[in-house]
Amino acid sequence: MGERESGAAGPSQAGGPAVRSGGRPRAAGSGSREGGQSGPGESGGRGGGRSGAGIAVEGLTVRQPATGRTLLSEVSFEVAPGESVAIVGESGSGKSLTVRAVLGLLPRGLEAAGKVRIAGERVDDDPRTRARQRGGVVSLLMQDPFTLLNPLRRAGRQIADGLPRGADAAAEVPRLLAEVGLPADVAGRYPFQLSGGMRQRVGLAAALAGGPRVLLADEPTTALDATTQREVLALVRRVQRERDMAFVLITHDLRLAFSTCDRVMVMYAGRIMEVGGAAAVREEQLHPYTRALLAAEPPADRRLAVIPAVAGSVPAHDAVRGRCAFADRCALVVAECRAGAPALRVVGHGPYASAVPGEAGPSAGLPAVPGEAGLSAVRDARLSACLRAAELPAPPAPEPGVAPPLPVTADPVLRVRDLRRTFAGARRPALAGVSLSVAPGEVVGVVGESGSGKTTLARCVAGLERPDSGTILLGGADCSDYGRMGRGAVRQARRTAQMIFQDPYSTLNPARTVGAALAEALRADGRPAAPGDVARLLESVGLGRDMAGMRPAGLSGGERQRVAIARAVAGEPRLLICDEPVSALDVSVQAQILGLLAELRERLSMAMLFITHDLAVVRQIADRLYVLEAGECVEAGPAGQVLDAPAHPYTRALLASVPDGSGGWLA
Amino acid sequence: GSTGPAGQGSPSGGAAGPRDVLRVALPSSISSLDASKEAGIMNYVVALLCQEALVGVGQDGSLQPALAESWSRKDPKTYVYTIRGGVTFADGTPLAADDVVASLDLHAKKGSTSAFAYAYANVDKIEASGPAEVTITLKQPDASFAWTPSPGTLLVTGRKFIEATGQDIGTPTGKILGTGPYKVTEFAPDSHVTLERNDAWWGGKAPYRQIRLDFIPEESTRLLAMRGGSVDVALNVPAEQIDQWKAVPGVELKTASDRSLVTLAFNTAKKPWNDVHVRRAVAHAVDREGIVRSVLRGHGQVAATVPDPAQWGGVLGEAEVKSLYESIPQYGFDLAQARAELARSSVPGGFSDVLTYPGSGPQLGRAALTLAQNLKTIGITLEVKEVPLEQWIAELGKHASGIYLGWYFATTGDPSEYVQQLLNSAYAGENGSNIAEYDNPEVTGLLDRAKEAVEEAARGKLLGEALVKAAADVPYQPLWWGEAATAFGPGVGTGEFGPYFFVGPWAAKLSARS
Amino acid sequence: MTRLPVSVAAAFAVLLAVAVAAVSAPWLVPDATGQDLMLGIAGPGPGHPLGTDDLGRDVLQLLVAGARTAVPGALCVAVGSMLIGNLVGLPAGYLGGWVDALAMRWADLMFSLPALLVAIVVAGVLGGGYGLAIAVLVVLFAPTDTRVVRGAVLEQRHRPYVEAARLKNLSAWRIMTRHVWPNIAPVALANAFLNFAYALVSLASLSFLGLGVPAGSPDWGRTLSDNRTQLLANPWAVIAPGLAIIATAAALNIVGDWLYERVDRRGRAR
Amino acid sequence: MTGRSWGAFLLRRLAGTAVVVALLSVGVFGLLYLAPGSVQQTLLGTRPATPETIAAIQARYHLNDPLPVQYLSWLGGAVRGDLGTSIRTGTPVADTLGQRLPLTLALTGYGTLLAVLAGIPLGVVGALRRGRATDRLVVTAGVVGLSAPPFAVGLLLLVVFAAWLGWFPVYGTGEGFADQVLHLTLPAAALAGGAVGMLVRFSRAALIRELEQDYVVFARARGLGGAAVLGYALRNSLVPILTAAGLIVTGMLAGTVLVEVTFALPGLGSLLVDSVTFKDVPVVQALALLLTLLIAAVNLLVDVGYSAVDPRVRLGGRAS
Ligand SMILES: Nc1ncnc2c1ncn2[C@@H]1O[C@H](COP(=O)(O)OP(=O)(O)OP(=O)(O)O)[C@@H](O)[C@H]1O
Ligand SMILES: Nc1ncnc2c1ncn2[C@@H]1O[C@H](COP(=O)(O)OP(=O)(O)OP(=O)(O)O)[C@@H](O)[C@H]1O
Ligand SMILES: [Mg+2]
Ligand SMILES: [Mg+2]
Ligand code: NI
Repeated sequence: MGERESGAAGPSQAGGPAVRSGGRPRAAGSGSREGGQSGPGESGGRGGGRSGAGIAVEGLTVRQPATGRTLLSEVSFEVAPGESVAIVGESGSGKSLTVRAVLGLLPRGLEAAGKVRIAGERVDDDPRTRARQRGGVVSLLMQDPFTLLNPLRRAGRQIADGLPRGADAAAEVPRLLAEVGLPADVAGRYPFQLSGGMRQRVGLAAALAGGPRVLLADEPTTALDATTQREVLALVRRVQRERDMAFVLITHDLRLAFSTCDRVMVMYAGRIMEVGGAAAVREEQLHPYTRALLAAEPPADRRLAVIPAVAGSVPAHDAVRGRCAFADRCALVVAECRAGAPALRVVGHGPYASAVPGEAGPSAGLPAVPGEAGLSAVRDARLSACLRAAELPAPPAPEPGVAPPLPVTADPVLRVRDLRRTFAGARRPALAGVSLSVAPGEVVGVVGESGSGKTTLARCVAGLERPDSGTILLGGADCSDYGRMGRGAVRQARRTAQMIFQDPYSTLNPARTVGAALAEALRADGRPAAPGDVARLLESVGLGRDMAGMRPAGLSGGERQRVAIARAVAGEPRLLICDEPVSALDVSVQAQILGLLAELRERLSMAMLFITHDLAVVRQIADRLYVLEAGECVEAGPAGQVLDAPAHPYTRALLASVPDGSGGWLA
Repeated sequence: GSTGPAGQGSPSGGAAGPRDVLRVALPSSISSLDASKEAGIMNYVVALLCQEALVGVGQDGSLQPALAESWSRKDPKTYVYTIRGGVTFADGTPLAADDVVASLDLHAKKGSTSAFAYAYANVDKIEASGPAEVTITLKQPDASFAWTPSPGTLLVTGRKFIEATGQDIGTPTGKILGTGPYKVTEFAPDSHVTLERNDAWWGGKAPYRQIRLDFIPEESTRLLAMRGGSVDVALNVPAEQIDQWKAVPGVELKTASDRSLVTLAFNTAKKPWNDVHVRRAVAHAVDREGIVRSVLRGHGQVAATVPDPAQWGGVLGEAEVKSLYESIPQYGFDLAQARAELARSSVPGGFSDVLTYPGSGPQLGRAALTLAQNLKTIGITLEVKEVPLEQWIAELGKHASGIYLGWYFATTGDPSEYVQQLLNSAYAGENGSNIAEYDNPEVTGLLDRAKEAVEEAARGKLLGEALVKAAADVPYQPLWWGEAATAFGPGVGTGEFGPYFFVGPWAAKLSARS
Repeated sequence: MTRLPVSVAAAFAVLLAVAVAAVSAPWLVPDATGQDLMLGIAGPGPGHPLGTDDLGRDVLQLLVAGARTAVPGALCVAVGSMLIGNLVGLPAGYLGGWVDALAMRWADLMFSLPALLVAIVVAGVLGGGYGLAIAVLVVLFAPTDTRVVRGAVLEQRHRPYVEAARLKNLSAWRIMTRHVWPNIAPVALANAFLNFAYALVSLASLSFLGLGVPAGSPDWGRTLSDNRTQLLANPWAVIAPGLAIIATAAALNIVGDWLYERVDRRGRAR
Repeated sequence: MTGRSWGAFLLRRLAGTAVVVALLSVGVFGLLYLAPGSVQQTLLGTRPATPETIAAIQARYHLNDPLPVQYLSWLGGAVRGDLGTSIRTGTPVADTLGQRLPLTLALTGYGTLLAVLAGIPLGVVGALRRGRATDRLVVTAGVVGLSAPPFAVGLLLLVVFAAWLGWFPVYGTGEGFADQVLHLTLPAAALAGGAVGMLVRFSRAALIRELEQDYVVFARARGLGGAAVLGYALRNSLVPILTAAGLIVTGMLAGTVLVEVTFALPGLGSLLVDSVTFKDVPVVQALALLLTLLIAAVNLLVDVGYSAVDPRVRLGGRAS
């Protein structure tokens, strides 16, 4: 690909060109010289105004007047009918704000500026048109299926509420339900009587009720199981194609974006970093940030020796004003990067700039709108906000996989036999007889869908939950019921096993300083707790000693998780129970934490019970795997074996639902 | 529900002509129509519109014929009453001697729970000695018994009514039956009473067809009600509000002695109050003039002794009363003397005590506060505490405190009533009325002789002597004789008004005012 | 740092003034209860900006001195009920089980009683008195605090930081006092402010019925109650103590609400 | 909820209420026993009494029986539905309560109605205009309402509306429906003051919270009209508002005491005050019973309200 990136970076005007969409047959070849000269909506010469049915955003800026903060600046893009664009970025990069600003539904206290056209109509200065357009022209699908429906209203009526005036609800609601693959009787049910996936489908039906021509979806599947996620996304895409809607998908998962959308727009700290066709970006990233992001996402198909991680985390928009937002974390930074904010420029026309129909790229799954070669070409225009976009070194070849360490055969540090637990009022047991063992120094992964009992297992082992039956042996001692153990035995068990939790925001006591928390942990584990010891502990998890004086409120999610890890390993336990320790973190931070855990394991020769729903993550860290389904262990074995040659259909389904970045994934 | 007789005019009459309905606001509620079942004063105000006694009280405080045409004291122990003829009860049945006997028996029978029973403790026999004659025989001679069949301790009702109604007398269902100018049509305890005119009243035709008495304890509400023209008569207007009532256009305010006494009582059986110097010191520290002037707005009289001068009617002449009162030793407001007395006492450095007063008597509280302030300057700390009326009464009965505020309403026109109750050592001890536990054999002797006296003048002399003697020991420091202010709204006039106005069928004495 | 809203600033000013009055009343108005029987009741005039009551006491001085009676009682109620609420609610929420069941049945029982009515019955039956009224209100208010504290504890109890502390084998007492409590204290404090205001109003109501402070005390509720017969003669003697009660209670409510909102916002912003 | 679980729920509620009533009646009995003063003294007042009279009164009211006997005889009567006879008025307690209950219920109901009619719309306006001048006005009014003791408000209303403007009568209950409404307006308004404050606070906070929820944003994004979206949010804020309403009704029952005293209304509140000071045990006991039952009924209504409003309660789902 090296020769292609030398493709001339088109001269760019200040003010940042908008990403043009269809209806501009010539733009492709000329490297969009006209970029920024004319407003997107007025672009004439478009047959039948098809593009008028999409959205065009130019110079969108979102500010919070009360504090004077800018949260989003100079965001420009277009989406044509039938086209799907993914907005990708880590938490806080401004994805949701972009979409909310387009809809005119910013949270209270925020203000937007810039031009927004929906279906050809300028709406940013016209709240009435905007209100009129919502539902009928543009609609939104939101992230959390558990909160997006009115809990007190039957599904059918909620769908009917969005129907255009005069529509026949009795006929339309079942039709919409059928369109999203739900039986008609769902209409009579309340949201709490539906599963998450069904709720999201009802949400989709409700969003479609007004017959919108533009559909915006803000992480519509993040809260769903991997398997459900795939089904819902496939459904959304199918409906979008059938209705020929313009579609914007927000996600934090680059591979998911590649797999589901035609084009990808990468955001960072409230700015656009890179734009390009999905396949093209997957092939070659023209911004160091995109590269770092992709590199940090662990692959599901092989185990890496180290996951490349960039230090630090996403800054606030204003913290990196007047320079390249990524400069501080960039390995390729030069002085100019800090001299001014680099504009988003056309860098080349991507691998398909000169492509003609029929000459499909390596990615066979790339959707191409039949008969509209030009359009497809324009879509592939590559833009990047990196000064050095044209001179970036070639991306390194994918790291080869490494084999997991050999199994240990020593006496297990943890042995669980036939563990059962049923919660009061639950229909089925959370744990229905799980047995497993963890050898010293071994990392054992536990995977499964949401609700499969992973957390319950971890909490039982840690003694936070009392199992109904079964035995738990920690270091040989029976720890099945902490209530019946002596003080000494409990202390011994606590020193043997420690745990880290999922949510970095509530894992630390907000009222205590980091130093106090760690000193307490050291004391509790019978270690010296002088300031020097705390500092050493902090350093062992990659934090500065000055952090001891801070309170959790001042820390980022990654830093909090590091403190939590430090607290857990203060007494050098023999077993560390990790309940989804990286699920709530951005990929870049996730990579850091995974690296830290691997390092600690080496240094302390600690065993780990690693719980996650993410097969790619578990692949990177676990030596052996247990697969849980509905409280039962359906498959177990060395990680490589289970993931490469799954024996159980459930495991296979799990594996299939991991996005591989290819366009064929949804099929 | 309230239903008046059918076919009558609109309840609250028109602008022209005298009103048909009289609306009265009472300052406290009553829970029973039967005055012998409750301790309140307002019960009489209602009951006396419907019921009468054998003898009545004239405006001068003397006994007058009422249901008894005449009476005589045949011997020191025997009273004979001749019943008036042609009197009927409100239900139409004629009054007979037997009804009177039954009414008397309510209180005089052994095991009576009536609050009037004390007055009949000395009664030996009651009988209808003729169709229109009732004879009462006493165990011991008692001159003041003449007052017992007066409205304070007797309200005549019918035997049939008593037998039919039983325990329900005075309740909303049982109501009361009497021979008076009005009869009760509706009674809602703590809310209102509605009376209807008894056209067959022997005394003539009462001016108002209907009287509605509302209980409005909240003073400002009552004032606003008068201002708004929704009441015609308001009883017992508080002294501190008198100016505001006067300011209401058309309202006429009449004040008269209400035969009440407010007195400080010192428990002579309790330290340090058993020391006469302490009692004198405190007595000297009371600014009675100041209290009457400010707390009572001048609507009261500094009390020189226990009975109000107006209570001597028929016992002593006006001049005799005057000279008697001048001879009673007084302890005027003089802090220097108070200090001197205290210095001579067993507690020269002062002491502290608690003085309670009933919540229904805020003026008592204010008086107590001024006393407390004065006492502070001589080194005595007096904590003033407001307590509910019932608790205050209970404490009066226990005789356990050192200092009390006593508050008495005379039910008769007889001067001996409270003189006996407060000074006679027979009434000392728990539940006795002698709350000072005053025990001076000399005084008690004088009082016992007064009871037996047949001659009114002799009785008066004995009582006077007792009062003078007792004053030297200061068991009580009388504060004031109360005055009650009654507000008459526009349209209501009253010719005569005095201390005994409400002792009798008072509403019959009202007239329209233009 | 966000700027203080005007209303909150005003509320703090009112509370400051009341606090100053309460603390320094003996020096500010040493002779507040001084009577002037000659003067008696009078409307506002020179020397007496708010007039005098029927004992000739200066209404303004009574008000200033009244802060000393009205406020500490309500404060006692707020603090007392908060103490009980914390002492009961913390273990109830954290330990659960029978401790919780017992505490909640107790709270349910108290909630099925109308607080003010019970206060009236008890104070009325036992003859009133300031201390008694306060004690009764403390007992009646405590369940609210208990519930608030317990609710807040329940919310914290399953947070990982608490569980991590349990995993460190810290004693339940230590976890409750050192870990959970500091995080719920702001909620309890905010609630205490609201209780403070409600106690002020309740005590004034009891005084109004003659069941609160002793006669003659310069207490707002008492002054209002004593002078309500003077509504037309010197309305200020009624309006001024009424305003004092309302203004103080309102200020407390505003501060309480503001604290709550801050806690809430902090909770949501995480 | 199925019929069976409804039955169980009701049964549990009833049992709870019975326990409360039983505890309360013991408490009240003991309390009245402790109280200074005695029935015979209040009956006789400051008048002198002969020992015979005192003995007769004590015998009549069983005052000499040991306390447990007195209590049990009361309890026996109460269980058989005989609440006894008032010592103070001599009327059957049930009659007395029956006469006064309508007024207190009317007052409480009217007050609640006024509070709901004023409080909820104000709260809604505040929430919709959040942070603006209207909102600040609403919040301030609510706080003042919450901070104003009912008796003070009552006096104020009396002076302004009855004395100065003369729009309403000063006291009494009136005859006939329209007249009664007129008579009860000021007392109900005085009573409603605090409730309005509470409702404003609760409904505003609840609505603000709901308006920030995802489903509201989603509804707006789907193009639902302002009224429909407000309907969504309002329905969801009903649960906290119902909770507040329950507290309000209970609070009002207590507030009636002060208001009934101020406006000279013969309701349960003034009866309680009078009976308590009189040590009229049967009446106080019956009142305690009645008020507890009323509160239990209100709480039950609130719970029924929850299940009417929230299908998760009704259909046994877990409210998240
Ligand atoms: N209501 C608000 N007030 C102030 N700042 C806000 C508000 N909403 C979002 N922000 C800030 O704006 C930035 C962008 O937020 P946004 O929600 O768009 O991020 P995002 O990319 O959607 O992240 P996530 O993946 O976590 O949803 C963040 O830094 C966030 O803190
Ligand atoms: N405290 C609890 N009370 C009742 N049910 C519970 C409780 N905790 C978990 N469950 C139920 O037990 C089952 C297993 O839950 P668990 O949290 O162990 O699953 P998980 O695999 O960790 O899921 P996730 O990936 O969503 O975290 C679920 O059906 C859940 O609803
Ligand atoms: Mg987002
Ligand atoms: Mg889990
Ligand atoms: Ni009537």
